[in-house]
Amino acid sequence: MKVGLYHGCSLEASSREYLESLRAIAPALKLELEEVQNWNCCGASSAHAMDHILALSLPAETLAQAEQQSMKEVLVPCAACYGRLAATKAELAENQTLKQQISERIEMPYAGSTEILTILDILDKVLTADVVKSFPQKFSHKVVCYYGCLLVRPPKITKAQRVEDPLMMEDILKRIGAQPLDWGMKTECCGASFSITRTDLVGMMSGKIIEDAILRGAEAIIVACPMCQSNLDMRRQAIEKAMGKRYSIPVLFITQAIGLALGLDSSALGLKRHFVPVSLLENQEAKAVATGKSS
Amino acid sequence: MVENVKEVKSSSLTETILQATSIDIDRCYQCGKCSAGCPAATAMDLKPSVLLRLLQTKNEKNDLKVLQSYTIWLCLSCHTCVTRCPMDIDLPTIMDVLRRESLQKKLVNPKAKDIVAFHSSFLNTVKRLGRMWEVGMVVEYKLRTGHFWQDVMLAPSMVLKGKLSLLPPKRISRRKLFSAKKQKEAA
Amino acid sequence: MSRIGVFVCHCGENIAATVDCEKVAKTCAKIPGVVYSVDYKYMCSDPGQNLIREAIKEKKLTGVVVAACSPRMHEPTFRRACAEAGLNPYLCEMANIREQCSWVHPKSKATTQKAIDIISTLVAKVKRNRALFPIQVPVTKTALVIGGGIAGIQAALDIANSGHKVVLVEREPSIGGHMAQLSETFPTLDCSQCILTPRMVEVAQHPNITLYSYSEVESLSGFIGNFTARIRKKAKSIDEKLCTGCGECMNACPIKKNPSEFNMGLGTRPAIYIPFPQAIPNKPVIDRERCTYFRTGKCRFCETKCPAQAIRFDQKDELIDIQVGAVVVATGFNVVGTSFFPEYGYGKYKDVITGLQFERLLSASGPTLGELKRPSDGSTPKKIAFIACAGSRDPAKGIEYCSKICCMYTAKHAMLYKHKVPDGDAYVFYMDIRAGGKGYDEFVRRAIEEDHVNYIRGRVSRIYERNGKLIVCGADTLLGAEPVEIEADMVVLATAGIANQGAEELAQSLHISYDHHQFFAEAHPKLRPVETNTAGIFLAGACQSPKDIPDSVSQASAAASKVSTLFSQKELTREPVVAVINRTAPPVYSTCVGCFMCQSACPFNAIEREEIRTRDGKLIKTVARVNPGLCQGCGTCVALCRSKSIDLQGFSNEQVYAEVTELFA
Amino acid sequence: MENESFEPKIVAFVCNWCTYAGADLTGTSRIKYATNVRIIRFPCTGRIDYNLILKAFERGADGVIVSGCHPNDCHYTSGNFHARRRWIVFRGLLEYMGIDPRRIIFSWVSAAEGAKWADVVNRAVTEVRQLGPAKEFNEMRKSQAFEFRSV
Repeated sequence: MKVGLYHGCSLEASSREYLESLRAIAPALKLELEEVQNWNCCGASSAHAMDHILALSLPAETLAQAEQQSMKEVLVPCAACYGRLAATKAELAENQTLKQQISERIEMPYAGSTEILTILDILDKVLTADVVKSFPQKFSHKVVCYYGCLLVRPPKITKAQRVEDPLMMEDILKRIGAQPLDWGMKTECCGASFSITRTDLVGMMSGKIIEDAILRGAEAIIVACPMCQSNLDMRRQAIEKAMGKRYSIPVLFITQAIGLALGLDSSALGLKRHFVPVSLLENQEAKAVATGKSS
Repeated sequence: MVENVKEVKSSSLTETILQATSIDIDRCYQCGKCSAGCPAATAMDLKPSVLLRLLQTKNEKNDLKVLQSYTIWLCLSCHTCVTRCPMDIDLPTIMDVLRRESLQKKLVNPKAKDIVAFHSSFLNTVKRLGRMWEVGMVVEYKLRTGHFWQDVMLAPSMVLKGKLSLLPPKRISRRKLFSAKKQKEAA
Repeated sequence: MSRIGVFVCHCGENIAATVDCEKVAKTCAKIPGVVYSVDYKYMCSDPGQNLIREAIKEKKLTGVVVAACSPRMHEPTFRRACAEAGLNPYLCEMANIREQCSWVHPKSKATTQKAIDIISTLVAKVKRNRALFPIQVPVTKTALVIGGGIAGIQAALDIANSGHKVVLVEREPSIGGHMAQLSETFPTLDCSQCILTPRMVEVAQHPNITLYSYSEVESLSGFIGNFTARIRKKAKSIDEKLCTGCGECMNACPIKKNPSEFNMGLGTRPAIYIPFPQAIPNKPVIDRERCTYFRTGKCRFCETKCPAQAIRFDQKDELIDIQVGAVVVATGFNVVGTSFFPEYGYGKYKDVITGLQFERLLSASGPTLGELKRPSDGSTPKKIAFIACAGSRDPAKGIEYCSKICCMYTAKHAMLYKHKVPDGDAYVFYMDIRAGGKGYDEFVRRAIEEDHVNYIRGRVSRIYERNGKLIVCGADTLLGAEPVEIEADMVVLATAGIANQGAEELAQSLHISYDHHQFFAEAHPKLRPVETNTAGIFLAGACQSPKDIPDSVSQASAAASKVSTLFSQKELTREPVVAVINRTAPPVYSTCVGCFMCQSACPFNAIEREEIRTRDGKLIKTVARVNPGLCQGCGTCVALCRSKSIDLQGFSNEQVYAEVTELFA
Repeated sequence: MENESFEPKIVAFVCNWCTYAGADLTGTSRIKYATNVRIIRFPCTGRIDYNLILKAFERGADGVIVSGCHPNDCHYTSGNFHARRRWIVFRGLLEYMGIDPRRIIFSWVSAAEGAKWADVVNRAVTEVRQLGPAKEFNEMRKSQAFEFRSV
């Protein structure tokens, strides 16, 4: 399956392991990724707070670029980028005058014809039973699936069926042998854009999420959003300060989990880039370490 | 011939919001579900439902309270409130309008200056490069706020893990997208 | 030559505020044929009506147009006034210049002009009105009551006690409805079953009442005084005459773990069952969807155990046609599932239950015999949260209206909880407390002041489970909307009351109106609250809108008294708005060519064939004829008639064409 | 597009049980709408002879609203179905005659839909205003010396 790819800024920098792992698993999933050329930042999470037209222009330009490359579908693995692109597409589809105005601003025709897909949409399509059959091993771990905000909300834009209790990620992970656990923080906010400005708030909000994951006996938290991943992983110090506890549970991108089932090595999946060591991989016996024992 | 049923004091913020977004604040019946579910509520000076109540009064003093509040900068746009709101009131979009108004009228809450600095640094970086470059943005943010020591310990390990790139990405200017904003600011 | 009188009403300020009534009267005086035109403050008042009566006599009026409110409001009033003055009442028409003019437009010349236009079209019409005479029809003095809840029971008993026959049809195997499921009732806390079951017994024993349980009304045809109802008696799979209700069959049934409808899924019942011990009739039915014999063709354990040999596996549904003169619809309500409230986790967490389920947990006849235990582990909840408006007043995901009963039953639930678990904590999350009613507010205050229930004003955002506790995330809007988190053992949702399933289909088969929530519509929201738009069909109880027991009972008695009033007449008079076929002198006899398109279009089978014969019996032609007893006056045949031989009295072609022509004169 | 100040004349043929009652509810609820419409009451939409619509155009109406009970809700069971079926045939005839079918607004308004009635009227006025005055019928009549007879 050939599909357009707009990975955005984070996947080139602070969350580059997400892109690395996506590229690493793509061949096995028969996924051919064609990058959107000359793309720009989607503007999340600042543009909409400051300037409405700018907040629409940035994603519109990228979408217009995808249209010029005649992409029918474009995969947006970053949930924040997905949120901005989908919101822009929805708003411009409703308002023809605004659409015209934005098209003039970006100096490119914009039709709004490209289908915008999340990583879960794509994985659901390509990770078929046939494909999984050829996987060398199973990712047989107890995990919790963390969706955060933008994969499901606002439902008018994401068209999520079960906005309060989504199951798409669980469904995908079951196919590779994982045991997803039910928990209470699937769609709570991690604090996202306050990573730098209000690290203390992020510590508290992300802390609640990690605390619940540990409580349920999860070995890892699986995410599909670079902002969630970096808050839960990189901001562990702030989290531990807020909660007064230490946690060692790793936070994996869903693509990394699939990579592990494919038997790919940790550097190919960028696991070494994590701040919290991912102890699940080589050593299955090391499971216990990950389940929240203080280290 | 068709009478305009809705009459709102034209100067009020409620009217500004109605014009910009066609969201009718008077629909809010103060159930408090937004405040109950807001992940940032504990840090807010005005809880979301209280903020809506202030807007409903269409009173200048209360409008000022809203524009000077810390709350409008603490909204994470997580959309929990609107997803559960029984009246379908799109609070995140209202917050966007309020932030822009607050900036324009120079009423930004002092506690929010870091957040505004972050947004400005972010957008400046995007303006210069078309894309995000964390190092560039963070440097600008630190210059704006004076938080020189924040996350200093994090940076080296980020570089080691390949998460920070010291060189900016290939430059693809997107200045043209910012032009309107510039004009507005100049005006 | 027509002599028309125009009477323009100010309706106090209701019309005069936006319409210049004086100018209207003056302008209308100039319409050709109008000999008298006057405006007056209240035309419906006695002096106002007198004005009309006097004018009819003095000016020798041949027609009257009263320009006032909607004819749906006061047409009978003014037609009566005309009749009193000796003018045929059907020579009086109303021009609706209030509901459809003064109330919907601002004060302006255009509004006044519209009033004048409306009046002139009706003047044009009334000039062509003919004197008509009401039609007399007989009354069948048997009432059909649909639904055997408290409203249906009350209506049936009242009608039966006034000496008339009643047929009571209930869909479920037993009468009793939701009231039978309740534990105790507000505001007096008397036991629901204790006050209800004697009434149920009375129904069963009343000589004037015929009860069809496990039955549904399939269709209704005819009209006031003369309905024919078709009732489907679903196969109970037992011979009711032989069955003694001993219950041996239920003990014998191997399929015992079926969720009990009566216990709202919290208990179980066998496949052959009596819904609850006090059921009326107290004889079981076989649930054919669950019964092993009906599913696999083997079992018949109950048959072998039945000492009366009353089991009938081969029984079929029975269709019964009955003649009735009036119908009381009392089909009740339902509570909504909370699947559209995923944030509250109903269906996912066992200890999040609905109010009706909580009633069953409290009830002495319930699955726990009145002991309060949580469904998940049977422990006693030490901390409980009640959430009001779970589904109500939520246009986004639920229903926009207020379900009316929840404030009161939530207070009752919290109070009963405190009585059962005195050391427990009860929290009520509410938006407003709507406790209008005798002793109602005092009841809520008692819950707060005496039983120390914690009322928190704010809607709950979400509920999730952690360590066997339900975390309830709310906010206290009276404390600046500060977030509140309660670790509850159990949560009770006051789910919205909605129309019963099948309400829409029933309304359609009865030809009564309903609103967009499928609640049945009353004829007038204030003045005709128990009547429907269809004459002879009345409403009682929560099928009209959510209601508590006292309201349901009063409405049922009101409906019953309407039925008794109807039955007190020997004959009914009906509006003469019926179709007629024209007849002319020989040799044409009628322009009707006998195509009988009208016959196939008529929804009431009111069109018959009439053979016109010579004196010696030779057939000249066959034409259509309208049976005025059956014709309801819809006029579909008129629009369809190719030779324009059929016309509708009161809305004749001549009249309506004159109206249209006048409008653009 | 005709000028904005053109006030179209619109006649509404409505049934007594649903739309007439609905229009009464609009009044009871004090919902405002355009004054351009004149309502003529019928027992049922099934009673509405479509020659009446032609008559209205002949006499100078710019638009016609036909409104009754929702499907399945007819007080007389099926009158509104007859009206709808006839409308489908009649529409073809109108087009053939050169009358813009957009001048006829067919809708269902129940006794409970006061707000919807105001909406139907306001929308009809806006749409017909955009179409401009109805000249088709009279022009046709002039050119063909045609007179429509009904009674």
